[in-house]
Amino acid sequence: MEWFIAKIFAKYNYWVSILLMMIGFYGIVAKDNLIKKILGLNIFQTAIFLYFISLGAVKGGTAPIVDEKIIQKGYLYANPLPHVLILTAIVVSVATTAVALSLVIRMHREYGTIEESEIIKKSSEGHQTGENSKVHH
Amino acid sequence: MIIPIDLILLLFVVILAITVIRLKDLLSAVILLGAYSFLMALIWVELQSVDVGFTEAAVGAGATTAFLIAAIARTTRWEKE
Amino acid sequence: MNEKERDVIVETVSRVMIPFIQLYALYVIIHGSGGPGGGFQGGVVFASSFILYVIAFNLAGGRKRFPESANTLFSSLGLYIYGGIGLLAILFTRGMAQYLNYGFIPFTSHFEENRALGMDFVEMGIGITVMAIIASIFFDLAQREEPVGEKEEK
Amino acid sequence: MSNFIEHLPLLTVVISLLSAITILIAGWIYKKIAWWISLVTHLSQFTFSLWILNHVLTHGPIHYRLGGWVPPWGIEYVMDPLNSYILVILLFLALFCLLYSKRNIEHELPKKVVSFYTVYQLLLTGLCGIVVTGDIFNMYVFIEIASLSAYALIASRGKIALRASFTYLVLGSIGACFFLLGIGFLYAVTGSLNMHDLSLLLPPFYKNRVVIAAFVFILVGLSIKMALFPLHTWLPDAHAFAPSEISAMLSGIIIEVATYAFIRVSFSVFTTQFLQLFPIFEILSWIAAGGIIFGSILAMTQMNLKRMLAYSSVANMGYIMLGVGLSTSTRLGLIPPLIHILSHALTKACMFLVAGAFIYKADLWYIKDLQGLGRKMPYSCMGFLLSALALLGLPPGVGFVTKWYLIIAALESKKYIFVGVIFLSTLLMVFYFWKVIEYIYIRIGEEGAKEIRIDEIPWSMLIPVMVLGSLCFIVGIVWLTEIPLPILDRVNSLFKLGRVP
Repeated sequence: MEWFIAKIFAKYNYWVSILLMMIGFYGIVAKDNLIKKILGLNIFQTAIFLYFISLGAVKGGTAPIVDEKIIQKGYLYANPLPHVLILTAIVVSVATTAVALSLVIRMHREYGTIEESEIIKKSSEGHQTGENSKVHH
Repeated sequence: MIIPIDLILLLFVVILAITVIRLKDLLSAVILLGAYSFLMALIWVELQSVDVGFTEAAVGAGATTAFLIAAIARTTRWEKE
Repeated sequence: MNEKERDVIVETVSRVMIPFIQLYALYVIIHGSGGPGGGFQGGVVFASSFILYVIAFNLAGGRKRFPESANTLFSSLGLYIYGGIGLLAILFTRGMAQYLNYGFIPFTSHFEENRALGMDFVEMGIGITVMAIIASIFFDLAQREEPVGEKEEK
Repeated sequence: MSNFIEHLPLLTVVISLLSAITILIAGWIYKKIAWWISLVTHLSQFTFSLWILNHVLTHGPIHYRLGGWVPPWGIEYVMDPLNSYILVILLFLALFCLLYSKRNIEHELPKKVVSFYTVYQLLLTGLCGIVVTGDIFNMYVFIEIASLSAYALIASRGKIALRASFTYLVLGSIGACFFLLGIGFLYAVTGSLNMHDLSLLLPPFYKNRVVIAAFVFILVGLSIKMALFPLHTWLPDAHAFAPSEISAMLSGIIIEVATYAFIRVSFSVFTTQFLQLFPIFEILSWIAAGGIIFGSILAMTQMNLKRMLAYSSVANMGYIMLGVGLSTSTRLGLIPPLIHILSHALTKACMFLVAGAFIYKADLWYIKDLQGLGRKMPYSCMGFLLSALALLGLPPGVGFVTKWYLIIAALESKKYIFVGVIFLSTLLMVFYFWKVIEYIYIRIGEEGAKEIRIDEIPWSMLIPVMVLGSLCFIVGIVWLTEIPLPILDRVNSLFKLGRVP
């Protein structure tokens, strides 16, 4: 039991991160709705961020802001480098979401639906008539 | 036994994530995703990264939710079976 | 989001809130190099004030307050500041210092002070760009007519 | 003067970014100026890249520290023979796609000219950034910049391209997340992100399971980006329905840059020592061989010309990865894949540009509609013929050179079955290219043919096609003279390859 707590349970951050990754991945793969896929993608990305932040955390540490009092009291700082990386990754993630949403909106205008299977059906109907190849301004 | 606060937060986060994926109403799913992001921000503050927590609260809970709601307003609210 | 009933409480509250949100955003941008926050977060907070305006009033009004031309101008202005500051370091030392080595830009006589000032300027540049781009993404997503297309993040 | 050259790797990235926003502002005032600004930027970037290649070959690698921070902490840009070679190919191809795009974009996307060139410059920023950087996280950021621009550019044609772009976006984001997770594992083990630093810190942990997991995550993530065989599903639609110059860029260089990223990570971060501990590269070469056969067979069944070329790209990525997979066990090392990156860039870009010419003139998408075009558009069809023959392996075309070196590599490492795979795929390639050539040149005046009056495409579009088509053979002859081979030998010695273990 002690082994369990020390080896498995004490690393709960990582377990939850993996769990969230799986949930997000399920959302991306199994859901038909395009917005649901985007939500799944967001969860997937935050799970990876959680992993990174857990890497930088120090037990009994404090936020990496330089302050005289904190140094005198002898606190440890959390590693700030993963934080900076994740800031950049959050920028990337919000940009991805924005591009994906604009694609979804344009697809809704073209096909009138945001379910992937219906879009595939409609676009393959266009395939046979050669409709889809034409450019629509 | 004292249960660490981040364990409770993580539990909530997992529940919220499952609910977000399972809900058929996209608008509620998006709002719950905002709550999820906010709890995530709390976890990150708890893990000593104030900066990322702040960013996630501003971006994940704020901007992304606004984008998603705007997109839902232009498309449909209900996911089909 | 275009036509809806006017809600006096929401309108009044947001009329009061918006200046404070923007002030807070500026605070976050300026204090980014010494504490939590920075250009990106401040820019997002600033843009959220426009989003609040659109939610409380209407989209057309928001677009009028922050037109597309201003959007384009601000988003490129910020990137020019960001890229230009870095290039200044190369120009002032005739190629001795590296890109983004702000210490060599002669704002003041101190190397470290120059570096801090350079970082502040870069944060401001990032803040302006992010503010403009987040706002423009929101406007494009929310607009019912012809959307302009995809915008890139910095 | 050499001081100025030190700044060039960075300037190629920065002027591209600055020109993107200059286009946005200037195009808002006067629309037509967008292309000219882009052209000036491309020309200067291309000159810079040649200069860098020359400097690297004569004076050795360039190390550039951003902001003056010393490497393990700051971001470092490193130029060595490998990435200066890739940078030259990248900017050369981008320049020709830009020349081609002037008339084509005015025709296809008249309302979006300015935003097209803005995003195009951002794409180039990302691609140059991937190539010049020496920091693994910085590479992730640039990969995402390039991919986001690519999604937007693919989607710009609307309709079915939207779906293709969305699929690419979802898969590409998953790939990027895997790459990021791999970086996270590496960081957890070593605490560093600089590639050179990582390669020094990693050796004690080679048997560590976290490091192996990191390698696998990075491999899978980048395989999605480079459309390696079982993970290629986004590629055909995205290539087929994007604007033609973007198809040419995607097929010719974007997936190759992802391959470069993989080569860089696997040889610069994990060294050959690590790769020989496990049969990773052997598995990779089998997967690549599967990709060659699969891509060739599916290309035969396609009716749509651009889709056929897209499946052919899957097969050609198989060739490149087969070369990479064999690289640790032969004396040739990385020579075959690096030659094939150049061959594929030239030939496939030329073919996509010709396919775009058919679409530009008469909206012809299907192979059966191309009847008799050999007489109506002689020069562009000549470009297609030349590049198809070169890719097939007609000596002295570029395809012949790559196949020659690949076969030598396969024989040297005693994997005789790969020789059979190469011959079989060449046979299949003959089938599907013959179909196109037959319709263009031989089947004339059959019933059911569309009666259309077509003449040649404008000069600004024809020149890139002709230049690329003729380069397919000129470059092949240059390779056969073995004059440029010392560049690739330098790459091999950089990674301690090219010796039989």
